Amino acid sequence: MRYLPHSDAERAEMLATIGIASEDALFSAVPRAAYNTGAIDLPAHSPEFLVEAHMRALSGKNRAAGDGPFFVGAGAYRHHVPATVDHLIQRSEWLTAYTPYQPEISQGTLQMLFEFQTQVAKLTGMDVANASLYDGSTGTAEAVLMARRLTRKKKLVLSGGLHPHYRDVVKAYLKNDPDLVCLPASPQGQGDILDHIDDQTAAIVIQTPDFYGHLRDLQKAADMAHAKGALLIVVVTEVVSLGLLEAPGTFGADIVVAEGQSIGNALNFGGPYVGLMATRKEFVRQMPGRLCGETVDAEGKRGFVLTLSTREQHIRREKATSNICTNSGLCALAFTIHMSLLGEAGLTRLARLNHARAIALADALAKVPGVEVLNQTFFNEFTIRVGKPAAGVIEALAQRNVLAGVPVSRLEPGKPELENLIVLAATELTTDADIAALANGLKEVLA
Amino acid sequence: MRYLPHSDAERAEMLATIGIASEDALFSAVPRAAYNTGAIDLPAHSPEFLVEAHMRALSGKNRAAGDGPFFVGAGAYRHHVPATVDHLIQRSEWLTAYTPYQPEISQGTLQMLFEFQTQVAKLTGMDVANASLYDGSTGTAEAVLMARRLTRKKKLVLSGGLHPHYRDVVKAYLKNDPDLVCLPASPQGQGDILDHIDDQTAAIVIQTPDFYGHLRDLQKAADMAHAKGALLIVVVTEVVSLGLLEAPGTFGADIVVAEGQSIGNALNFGGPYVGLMATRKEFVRQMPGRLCGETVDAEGKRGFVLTLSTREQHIRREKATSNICTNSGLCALAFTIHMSLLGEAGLTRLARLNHARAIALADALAKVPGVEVLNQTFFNEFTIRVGKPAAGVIEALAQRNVLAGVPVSRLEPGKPELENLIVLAATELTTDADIAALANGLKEVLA
Amino acid sequence: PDEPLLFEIGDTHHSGVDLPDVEIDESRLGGFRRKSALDLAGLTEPEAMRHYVRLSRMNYSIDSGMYPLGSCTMKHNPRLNEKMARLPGFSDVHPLQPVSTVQGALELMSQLSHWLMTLTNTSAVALTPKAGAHGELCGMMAIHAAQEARGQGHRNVVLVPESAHGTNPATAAFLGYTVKPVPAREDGTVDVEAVKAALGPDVAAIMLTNPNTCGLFEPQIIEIARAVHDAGAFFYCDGANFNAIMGVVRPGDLGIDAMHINLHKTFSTPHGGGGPGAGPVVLSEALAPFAPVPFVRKAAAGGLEMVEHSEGEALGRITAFHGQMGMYVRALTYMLSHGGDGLARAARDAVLNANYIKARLEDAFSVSFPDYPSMHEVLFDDSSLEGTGVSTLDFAKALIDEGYHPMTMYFPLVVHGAMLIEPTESESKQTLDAFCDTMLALAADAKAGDKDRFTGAPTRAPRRRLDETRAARSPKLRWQPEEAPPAAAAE
Amino acid sequence: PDEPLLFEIGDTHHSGVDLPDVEIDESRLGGFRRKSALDLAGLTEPEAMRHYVRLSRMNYSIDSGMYPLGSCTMKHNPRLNEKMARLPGFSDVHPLQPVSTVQGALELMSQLSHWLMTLTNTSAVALTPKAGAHGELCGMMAIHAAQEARGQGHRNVVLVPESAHGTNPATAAFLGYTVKPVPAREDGTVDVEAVKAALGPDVAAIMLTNPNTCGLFEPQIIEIARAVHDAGAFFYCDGANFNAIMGVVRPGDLGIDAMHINLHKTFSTPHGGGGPGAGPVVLSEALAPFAPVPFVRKAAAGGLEMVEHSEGEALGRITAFHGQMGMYVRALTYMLSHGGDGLARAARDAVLNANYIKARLEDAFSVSFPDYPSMHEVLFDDSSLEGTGVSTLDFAKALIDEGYHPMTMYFPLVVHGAMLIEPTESESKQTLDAFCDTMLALAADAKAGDKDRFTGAPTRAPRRRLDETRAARSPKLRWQPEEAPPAAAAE
Repeated sequence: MRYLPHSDAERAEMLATIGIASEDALFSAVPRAAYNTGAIDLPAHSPEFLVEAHMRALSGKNRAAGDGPFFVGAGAYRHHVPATVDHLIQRSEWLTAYTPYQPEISQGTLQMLFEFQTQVAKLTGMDVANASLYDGSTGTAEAVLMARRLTRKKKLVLSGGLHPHYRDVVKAYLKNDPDLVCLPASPQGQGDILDHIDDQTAAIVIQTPDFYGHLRDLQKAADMAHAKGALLIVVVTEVVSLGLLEAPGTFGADIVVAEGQSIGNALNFGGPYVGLMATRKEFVRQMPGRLCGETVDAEGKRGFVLTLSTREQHIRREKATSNICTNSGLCALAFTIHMSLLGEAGLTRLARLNHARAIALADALAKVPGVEVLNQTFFNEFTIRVGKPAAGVIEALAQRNVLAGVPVSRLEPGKPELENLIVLAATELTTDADIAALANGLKEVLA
Repeated sequence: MRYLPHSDAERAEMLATIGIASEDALFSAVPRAAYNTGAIDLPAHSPEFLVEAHMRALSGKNRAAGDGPFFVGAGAYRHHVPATVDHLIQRSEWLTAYTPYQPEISQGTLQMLFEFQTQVAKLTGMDVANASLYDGSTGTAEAVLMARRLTRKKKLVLSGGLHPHYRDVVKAYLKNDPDLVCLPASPQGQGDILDHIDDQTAAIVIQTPDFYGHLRDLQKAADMAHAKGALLIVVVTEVVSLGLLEAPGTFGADIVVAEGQSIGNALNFGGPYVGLMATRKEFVRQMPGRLCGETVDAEGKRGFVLTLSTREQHIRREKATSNICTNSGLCALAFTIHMSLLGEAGLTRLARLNHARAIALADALAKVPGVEVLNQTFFNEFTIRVGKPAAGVIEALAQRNVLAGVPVSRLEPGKPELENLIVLAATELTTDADIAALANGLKEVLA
Repeated sequence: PDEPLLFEIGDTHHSGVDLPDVEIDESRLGGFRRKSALDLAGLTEPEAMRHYVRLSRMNYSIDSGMYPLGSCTMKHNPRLNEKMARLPGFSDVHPLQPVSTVQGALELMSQLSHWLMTLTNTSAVALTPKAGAHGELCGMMAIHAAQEARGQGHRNVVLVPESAHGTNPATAAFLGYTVKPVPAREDGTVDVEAVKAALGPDVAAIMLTNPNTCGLFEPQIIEIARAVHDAGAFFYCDGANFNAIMGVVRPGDLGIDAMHINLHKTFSTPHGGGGPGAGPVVLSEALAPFAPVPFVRKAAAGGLEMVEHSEGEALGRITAFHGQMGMYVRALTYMLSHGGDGLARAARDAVLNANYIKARLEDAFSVSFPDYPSMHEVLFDDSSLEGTGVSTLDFAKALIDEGYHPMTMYFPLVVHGAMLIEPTESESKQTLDAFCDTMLALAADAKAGDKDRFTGAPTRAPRRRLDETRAARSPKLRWQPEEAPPAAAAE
Repeated sequence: PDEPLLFEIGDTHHSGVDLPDVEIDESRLGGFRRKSALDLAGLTEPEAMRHYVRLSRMNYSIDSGMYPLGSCTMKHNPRLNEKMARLPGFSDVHPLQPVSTVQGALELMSQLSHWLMTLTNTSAVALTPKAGAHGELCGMMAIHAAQEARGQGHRNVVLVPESAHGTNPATAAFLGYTVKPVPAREDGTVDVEAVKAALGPDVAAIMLTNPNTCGLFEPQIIEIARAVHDAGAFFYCDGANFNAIMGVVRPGDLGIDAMHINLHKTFSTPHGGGGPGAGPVVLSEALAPFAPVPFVRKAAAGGLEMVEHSEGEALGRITAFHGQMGMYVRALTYMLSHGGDGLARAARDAVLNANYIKARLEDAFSVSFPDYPSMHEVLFDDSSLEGTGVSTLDFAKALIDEGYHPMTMYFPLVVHGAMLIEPTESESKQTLDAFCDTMLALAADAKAGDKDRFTGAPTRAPRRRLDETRAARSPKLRWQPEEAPPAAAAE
């Protein structure tokens, strides 16, 4: 077996050194009834080329995004990732390294995390960022719990523009806590959250661009929240938007959570992704997750370490700020490298290009009979209303090899007012031919 | 431009340091008529995602071997290469290193070459091997020139079983030298070369398995050649065969040349491949190409260097054994890693599996009406005669998505006796379904 | 040589991408166009390549050496898995594409679930947890939901042995449970009587690791499970150490109700410098109805469908989308490569390796719990270093100078100066011998009084010991440009 | 730490592949089944991974640092090129598949040819040469064929300047030509009068490098070409230094007849520790009919076809199959990325960088030929080291300790103790400055008499200086097991 270095002769030698006659003796503590020495009802080991054939066959049953026109977004976005990024993250010293608890031999990972934290802080306009969370959705749940710790208040208000999955994750984390107020879906971008802020409120959660693509006014929200002693938590699912839109920190956000997948990471059918979290300096000791900090070594040389770990489970156990341990280190690396390649100049251009492609898409779809574009404002994603239930329209377009976006009903089932809505995204990879294929397809399907 | 680190401001600073006002001054030696400062009639620079789209479109116009039944061999073979191999050769320190002329910082490449030389020597049953040549065909040309230097005789006899391309390369290298005797094609494996050995003969060149798949008797050839003071040069185009067939060195070969592509290297539409060359210890100073040797450093530690370079062009210039400089270092690395993964146990199994698949193929085709299998002996490749011109049969099968082998007429045009012959190969990747598809296809096409 | 920070190499004008500079009409931006500077440094491609290659060379990694890191299962990461995860049909697929266009992905999830359930003899598996700790959260949420459904939502205590990973009490507390410790016996195992004594009508569950963090298989585990169930509680098993028993012992046969499986430990998805991981949770029949969404099931119309919304009492959704698909691909590739026979062989080799190290080191180091064979890791305490002036930390740092990653130190907390060594099945006898030789030589040096080489270690790493106190006292968590020197005072 | 040889780690029973052990019937082997032992050591996958990762870490590489290696053009290797070369439509395609199934490959070759001909203003291109020296062979074979066709097959002399790469005279001699040297002028360039004097009815061709190996553009090149043609000879140009002028000067405009282009230098296909390269040869109208097969042309029936057999007087075939497809993909990807504008910019930056280094170092080092601006590389001799006891070699080895690959040493042969520095366009100003600072500091140290740090260098590399004499005196070219110690003599 190609991954197992021992020959049988070596195994026998080792048993002799241990002083036992058979491996079975090593399992003597296992209750006999539960100890299996026979065959398992699973296939036997297999040559690499047969495993590869099996996996290729499975892969071949999926329609890859690149196989045709593609407009699916809603929290995960198809961007071009430079080949350099994926090459570098596969380097042994990045891919097969452990968590950098031994800083003397982990300076590569640690310095990268320090760069990552700096990039995230700059992007969001916040003081500090952590070294990553799992993804944007769990990050949002962590953020509301952090807000409760900071404010020692309970009430949480989630905007109707928050990604429905994110809302559902918060609900699950809070076990249907009655202090959690989830506002109804707001596909027109209507902002009613301000009415719900009161003295009991720990935090309000606003996503911008929101799930339906609308840009939300953070300034007013921040002012209102702060006036009542509540925190403003801002969620961003398309981090490329920060290349064109004002940073949440500029408006006074207290915690910013973002899904970082768009930079450096493939769609991967939903994961692994990378959660970004940034906050004010004074809140850092209530932040969940790892933090990398600068220090010096015994010779006075600059170096980096994981720090403030008294917030973490491996030190504080049941008093930790979160139970998170393994995070998204390699995805954060991909993010950092891609962001380094972009720089301000590249990210700005990328964001403008995305916006321009979305405008082209919106303008083209607005001309299709039976299609109404709901958005006045958007970045690279918006919502349309069509004359039929969206799920069927999407399926019919998929049969034409056009992946036309997400029917809102898939995430919000059983809500007739949302049934005919489709959320669509464009990116730098969206071509004019793609747009024409969608417009033509929609014409046919809606006819 | 993403590969060019200077900003315009930096360029200006550098010009100032140089003390000139414009870059044009750096090109003052260029005749003005030939100095272009304007646009070139070529496309402008392009984003990575557009370049990628362009290349994917071209790639998509080729039928990859893995896209269906595939039996093409004739000097290049489709084998499974473990993912580890391709991963490792892309590591920066292998991929982007220079020729190891500075041994202190090139011990990785040098030790690998020493391992490669050892593997090649063992495989071929010879004393020593060099650090690679371009491929098997140019290696064959180098070998005959080496034989002339060693024997100080002129006449060379090439077997009718030698790969026609290899024969053509030797002819070109020798500029149609009248002392070069190329025996007529011998698709039945008939061995007539022994009749051509005389006292003027520098070397005879025999390929086994030969171009038509037959296994040739090296012992008799070696004995005859040596009796006349000639050398036996053995050519192997399918190096996997050495896992099952006796090593040429055992029979007394003087120089062994092989195409090493089968181990570690993809088909790549013909290149890059890797030429192997091995010989007797006493012939080493007439061998072309680089050699890596063991030595010690100033502290007595074992280390490796390029050695015997007085044979080479960068030292000896017009007195060198060859003009070769850049060779196939990275392909040799791929070979070495794959061979290390195989080891004797793996190579033996691989060779047996190839042979077994070829037997299954031959037995299935022998049952197809109108197909005659010419070979009594073969390793993983053999020749069939069909009732129609082979080129049309191959094309008709290609339309059915079966790549059925190589029509001999493609390499030997204008020879009616070869017109209906097809050379086919099977490897470990050949499935029963592939064989059935070919047999059925042949039945239809030949009907 | 030191590598500067990217902000010290690049600037806002450099970029390693070429993109057209399109003009945009701001009318759709509603006045929210960015006015503040991004101030993000960029690097051209050659600069970025060299920067991240050079940085990487300051890291230790599995591919460059052994990680005898107890409880972390740092095994070989096959590159076939990486290659498969990058097939466009897996990597370039969106989680919200129509289900009809992702049948291969659903099939893969279904196959992975089958392997996990077969290896554990359980009834369901929740694939979505993003890592081990997230799996714990998921399992405990399912237990909470099940207790609620039984009308036992008031049970607010979770039993956790002292030797547990920190994530166990942290998870329980995160969900609002009170953590009640269970003491260990002298021999390093959990006493069924102690568990029985701690159980009561307020106990929702026990969280127990098996094999435990001392590297021992809990001999009374079946009795413990029975006691827990008899008391109306559930048995959550921390599966971090599943590598010791996969293919050999099925946790379902021991009576566990929920267990997360770290795909990035047991099934070799790479650790990546701290993630991403994946922590699917297998569930007993009793807990299966409470699994989170989404999950895959056969569709009535043929093919597979994905259930994305909870019905009834299930716990809902614990992450957006469908979990760590990239890790599923790697783990299934790994499983298919090994096969059932190979997984069992791997577990046995992992255990063999740990016991071989134990046998070779036991004269020079103090085995904490010698009564049982070790499973896949062996625990030493620092009593053999007593009087040498060398601490566990010093000893571990000296290992760095010898070319090894240190073992796990000071964990588990139940012994003094713990050194927990887990070789995994990936290490050859040659490597194990070299490691043991080094350990013995270091032990001899420590006893010989050569204290400085330990307290001063490491000296051959990219850095000497780092000042962690300073880092925590005035945290510097992001790069800031050097402040300009104050202008000279005007005359 | 030292890494053993694979033969010292593995053995014939270990293997890193899983393959079924099929029984075979020997009837088709004609008695040639292997009886001798292969004796090939195998490694399991984790062992192989670690072995070749560890070995690699003993190499210098572009990705880890600058290569100021004159005449070698060690520039950045974009990973996009590697990714594209691995698309199955390029990598998993057999050279002898029906031409109808490889139209994309033919199109790619056709596009690459177009770029090369446009950049050089030539009429044809032979893609198949496997490397630069093979390109020289190809070009000189074409010249030979053309001379034969003219009835001038007796011309048996080739003129080669003393500063030429070794491959030039070696190639000419390999083909049976007599090599006649052409002296250089004091200023480092070739004198048209000297060429004229050497030309005669026996001269088949001149082989000349431009920009030449002293880093200078030959100012009289057009006159030289005219003289060569007037004498009935051909002008072969060594294109190793094309990086200095691509997009700026078209060699066809200078009168060259044939020139190879090192795709692994100018167009960035990676050097790979010594290859593979690719050396397509562009040909003038006069030589185009003598190009080797195969080549691609438009088919009468539409699409592209491949001409695989020579007609008339062409030189035939210089390699099996169609050449270095893998390199074609990389080079075309690189060209498309840069575009025509980017290639010219790259050439200009390469020249700028060399002249910047020259400007920064000229006070401390002796510029050999100061009369002309340097092109993409700058040549120093060792007169500035005179009296220091430090040789060019010592100086270069000291650079290793500072983290740099040495410059090219002792080449070209026309100056004493040559140091030839070529930064390429890939290096940033920051890197160039750091390199120049290091060079200046070393020069100061040499002059200050700190001889030992040079003669003893390197001390920080994986090895100290190696004993090359010993290696050559009794060559040890393969591994052999240590001989068993002789048995003790019987009493």
